[in-house]
Amino acid sequence: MSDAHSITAPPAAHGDSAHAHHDPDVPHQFDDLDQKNLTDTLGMWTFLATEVLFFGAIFAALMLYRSMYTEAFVEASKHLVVGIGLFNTFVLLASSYTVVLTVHAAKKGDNKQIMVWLAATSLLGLTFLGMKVVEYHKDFQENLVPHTADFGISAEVQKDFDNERDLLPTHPELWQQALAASKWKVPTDRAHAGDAKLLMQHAQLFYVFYYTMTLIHALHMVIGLGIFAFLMYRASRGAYTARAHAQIEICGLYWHFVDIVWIFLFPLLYLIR
Amino acid sequence: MDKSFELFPPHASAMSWSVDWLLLYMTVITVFFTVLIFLAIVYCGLKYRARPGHLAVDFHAPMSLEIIWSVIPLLMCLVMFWWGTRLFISANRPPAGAMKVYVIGKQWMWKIQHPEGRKEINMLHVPVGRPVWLIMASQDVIHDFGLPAFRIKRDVIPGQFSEEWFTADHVGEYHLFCDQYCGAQHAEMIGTVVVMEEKDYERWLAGSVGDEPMRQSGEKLFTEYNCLSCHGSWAPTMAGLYMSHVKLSDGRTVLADDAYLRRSILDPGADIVDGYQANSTVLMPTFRGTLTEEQIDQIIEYIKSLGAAANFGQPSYQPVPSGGSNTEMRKPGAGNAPPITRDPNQTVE
Amino acid sequence: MATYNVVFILLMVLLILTYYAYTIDLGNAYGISWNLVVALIIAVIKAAMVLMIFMHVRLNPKIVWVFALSSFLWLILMIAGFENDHVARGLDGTYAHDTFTSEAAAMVQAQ
Amino acid sequence: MASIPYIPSYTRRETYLNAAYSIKSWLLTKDHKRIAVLYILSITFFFFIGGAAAVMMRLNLMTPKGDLVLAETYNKLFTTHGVMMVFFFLLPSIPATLGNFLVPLMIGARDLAFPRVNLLSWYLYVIGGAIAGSALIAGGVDTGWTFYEPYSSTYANGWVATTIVGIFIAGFSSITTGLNFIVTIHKMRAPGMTWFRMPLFLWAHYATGLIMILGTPVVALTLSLVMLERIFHIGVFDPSIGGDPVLFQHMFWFYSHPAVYIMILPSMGVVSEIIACFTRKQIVGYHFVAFSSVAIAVLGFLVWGHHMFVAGQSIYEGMIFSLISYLVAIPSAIKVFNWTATMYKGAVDLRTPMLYALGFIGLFTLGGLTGLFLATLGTDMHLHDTYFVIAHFHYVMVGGAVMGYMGGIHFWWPKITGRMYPEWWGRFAALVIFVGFNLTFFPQFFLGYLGLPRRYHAYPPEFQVLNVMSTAGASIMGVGYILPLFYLIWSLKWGAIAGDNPWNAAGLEWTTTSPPPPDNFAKVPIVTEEPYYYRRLDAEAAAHAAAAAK
Repeated sequence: MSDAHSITAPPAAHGDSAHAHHDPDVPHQFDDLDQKNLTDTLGMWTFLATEVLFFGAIFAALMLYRSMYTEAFVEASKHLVVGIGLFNTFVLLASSYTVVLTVHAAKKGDNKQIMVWLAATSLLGLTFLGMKVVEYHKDFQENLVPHTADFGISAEVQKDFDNERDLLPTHPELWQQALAASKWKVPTDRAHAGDAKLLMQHAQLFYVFYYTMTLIHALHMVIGLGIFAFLMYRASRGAYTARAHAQIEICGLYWHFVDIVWIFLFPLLYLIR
Repeated sequence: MDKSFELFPPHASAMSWSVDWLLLYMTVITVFFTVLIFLAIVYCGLKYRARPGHLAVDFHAPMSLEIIWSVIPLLMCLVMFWWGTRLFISANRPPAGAMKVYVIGKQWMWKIQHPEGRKEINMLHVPVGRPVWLIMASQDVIHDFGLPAFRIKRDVIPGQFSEEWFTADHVGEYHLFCDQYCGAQHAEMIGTVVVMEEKDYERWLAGSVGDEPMRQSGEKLFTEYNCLSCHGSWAPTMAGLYMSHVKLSDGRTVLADDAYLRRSILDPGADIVDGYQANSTVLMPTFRGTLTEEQIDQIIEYIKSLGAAANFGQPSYQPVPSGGSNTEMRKPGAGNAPPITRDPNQTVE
Repeated sequence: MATYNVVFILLMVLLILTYYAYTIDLGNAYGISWNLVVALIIAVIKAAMVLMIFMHVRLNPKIVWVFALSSFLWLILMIAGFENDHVARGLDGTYAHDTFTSEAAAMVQAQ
Repeated sequence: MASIPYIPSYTRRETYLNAAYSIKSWLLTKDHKRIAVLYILSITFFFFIGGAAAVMMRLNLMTPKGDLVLAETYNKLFTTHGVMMVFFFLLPSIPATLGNFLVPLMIGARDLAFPRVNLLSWYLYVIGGAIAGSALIAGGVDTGWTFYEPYSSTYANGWVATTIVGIFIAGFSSITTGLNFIVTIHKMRAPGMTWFRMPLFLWAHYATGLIMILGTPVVALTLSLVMLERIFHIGVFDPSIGGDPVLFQHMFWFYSHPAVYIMILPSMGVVSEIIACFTRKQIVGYHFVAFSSVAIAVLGFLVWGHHMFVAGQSIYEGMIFSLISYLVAIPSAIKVFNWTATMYKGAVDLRTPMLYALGFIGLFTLGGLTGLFLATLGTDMHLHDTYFVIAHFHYVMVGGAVMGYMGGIHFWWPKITGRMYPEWWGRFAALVIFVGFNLTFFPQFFLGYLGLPRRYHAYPPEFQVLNVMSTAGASIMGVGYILPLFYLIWSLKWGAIAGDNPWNAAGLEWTTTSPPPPDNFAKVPIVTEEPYYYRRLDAEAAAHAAAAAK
């Protein structure tokens, strides 16, 4: 605010200027601390509304495709490790809890506790990301990757398929071999070339969603961790008082939101059947 | 199809009239309200213009007035909705026994196949009075099969079928437009709907073409299949091609004799002229099944008539530079990658 | 403080419940898997608890309630729009993913 | 007004302009007024880039063969025009300039709720504009501003991904602006400024803010999915692995239809202010006009499907969207009728802003009504993707949004700069723009009805007459838009000193000095009456005159 203040000397003629308070916690555009706090909270909620729609858009797309290609999505989702997802959900919920404790400490203006709980939160966040990396590594080893995921359909058959995409309906035998070799649990009556091809492609579609959504979510977590590092730095300078600690609460809201996103991601990606 | 300026598109089906009646109803409403508002503005602007001693008077429109000018437009709109929706549904329900015609959209041409097996490009021949049901798919991007004379259009989407149907009731030639932006030559993806008498249609299906000199009917085919849109501008010209030595992309040099011409028409991928890519979308489609043997000979005759190579011996032509022609297209080696390929190092970024 | 502990424990319970609901097959109805429905219901309950207690919506003035909920309402509108189109396209046959590969591939090949 | 003699006071007041002169004091300012000025400069720049592209297109379309530019150049031109005008001019046009300047002034606040965020939004806008602009100019993009799949992701040449990055960043500038408005209007109102004492300008901006925060993230995500598909070829919309291109259109229009209300609603707010001032009256049906803004914002979110009637969307969904589209037409009708009724028994003074406002009403009426043609299933299947759409859209956007922007700039010019613009030139330019505009776009209704598809670089010869008319109009309109550029700059130095309230207008922004001081108000204003108290102002003016006469 400093240079703002430097250019806001009121015309002397008009006597009292409404911004003349000198409370360091209150920027010049606000009248008092309550107005500032409520405004900041409302601002964060408005931002979260934006975030809801940001994630919501891709959720909507996922739901749509899921209802289009249920079978393929179920198959594809079976290849993910529910255990890791479960563990990560637990970790995130726990981190939400520690954030709550942080805010609780902030209410008392106890910068030490704030730092402790923020550290705990960051640790949990890092655990989550670490597990995610492990999981990605495993997925890549199993070749659960868009555009290359073949589910054991041999490379030659793939090539034939690419070359003779259009001949597909007329060359079912190619795909009979493919099915014989593949991990797909395709009911025999549906063991038809077109279906196998569709299943494979739609499964790849599922992995597009899996990576896009988890990566966007992970990105939000990284940002959150950055914010927490900043908060810890400020707390170490004893910046927060029982009176002024809105910053902590607001960043807490953000972290809770990231948590909520995962609460929905987990069943929609890992628990499809 | 060079028409003089006109203010109404031709009416070629019953649907075109019923759409225009609805348009008329809405136009009347539009004009009425627009004129009303303009007159009101002008009247108030003059009568109540600011002048010394004239003071404005505050007033509130009575609730009744507010309700009136909300409800009346609403009612008019509901009529439009009911009317328009009925039209749209009927335009989406092909009658039983309509003749199926398959359409494939491809950058940048319409490939059309008739149930009897006759194929055509950028032309749609239909009999008058018989409902035609178009089953459409796209090979690459979204196109749109628009028929202004029949007041219908429908996007053609890759990975899905689209349908539309119409019953032509006037013999004639009408525009066929691609209405959905589909890339560089979007504006070239236009063609003609030819509505014929039933018997002419039968003759056309049979592929017979009167008794005129082969060269002449070959020329007709050459224009009918839009060959000039490429071979007139960026693709190899036909002039002086016959009996010249053509250098091919794989290094071979072949003599452009009848056999070569025939092979190039039926299997364009076989001998790619030097400097053209085999995998590019703009590669000429095969005309196997599209042209009858008879017609192929006619086209070859036409090409012959364009003159034999002046300079025997050395390899012949390069693509003609096409100046400001609107059919300009990325030439091989012009730095521009061919538009269709998923090769990552193709995109400029 | 006590509330927070209780809520956290409840969240853990719900988490286990989520997994349990996944392990048993609840079957389908009208093409909708009951597992999905149950999983989503549990997720909504979890989210609501985090929203209301952890994020203190409960204690905030009405305007915050409105902001917190309106966005979800918008999201539901969007999903409804997309899904409705998908279902309706199935009904009125403007929608042909399944038939495409066979018939259209034949068309494409025929060219 | 003219009837009031203005005695300029030569005592140097501190204003937001003369508070500091260093470059830093501008580039790091947190003063909403300075940020508004920065925005005005930058959007003007992008406006003329987009305009230049439009002129090139119109010139090319003078001949059926389109002899001026190559097909690909033409496609890049209309993409440049669309992207620049939509994302970098129309979206921020009124909210980020007049809105930024006036929202705090009108509610009697010292600044927006989050001045830093406000500055950030300008930087996001400029960075996004620089990226997209450089991509469009260096490499060019030929997808059209709609980026339809799968063309944009797989088949298009050019710098699609770069452009999308630019739009993505600029999108967040739009979000932050909307966020600031909503929170500010909720929390920063001066004592006594109840919701129904707010000028309609604020209602309009509140509604706009709603759309900005709830819509923009969707398009941001959608476009980044396109970018992913283009760069890494992992496609959510890629038909070759079962993706649905129609879903892209759903997601795109879920934002991009409400986006046109982001463009038109603030303009409606501006028009309400101008009409009230130059008829010296309260707006008739204040509550109806206020609520219709919110109604448009909410209903506007439920009509996106009317862009897709023939695009593979289901018939039933089409029917639903068609019906709701009519519903959203009603609030617009209410506004138009109320504005017109306001002129009745008023004291109509045809100053430049009023000319623009009246132009807005007339052209918006025509534009809105022709929108019904496209919301009707039966007629849309003929008019969809033809020049009719172009004509309708430009009647609403240029005839509506831009007219409102120009009117607003003239109306508040004295408040922003402290100088008057030259009135005669103002009226002349307004007239030129009106004539040129109609000559440009009215023929396109017929072109569309005749079936000429949009985005055609060449066309069958029978369409030439109308196209030439349109091109002629475009050149006239171009002149009309360059005139203000010159006389407004001229007025900065030689314009008459405006005084605090040259129009003797109602509203808090006119109670402070002009240009306003850095903190807007010497003391927190206290609001005690409804907006548009012109009757009182005129009575006082009359009393003044009488006293002066004695």
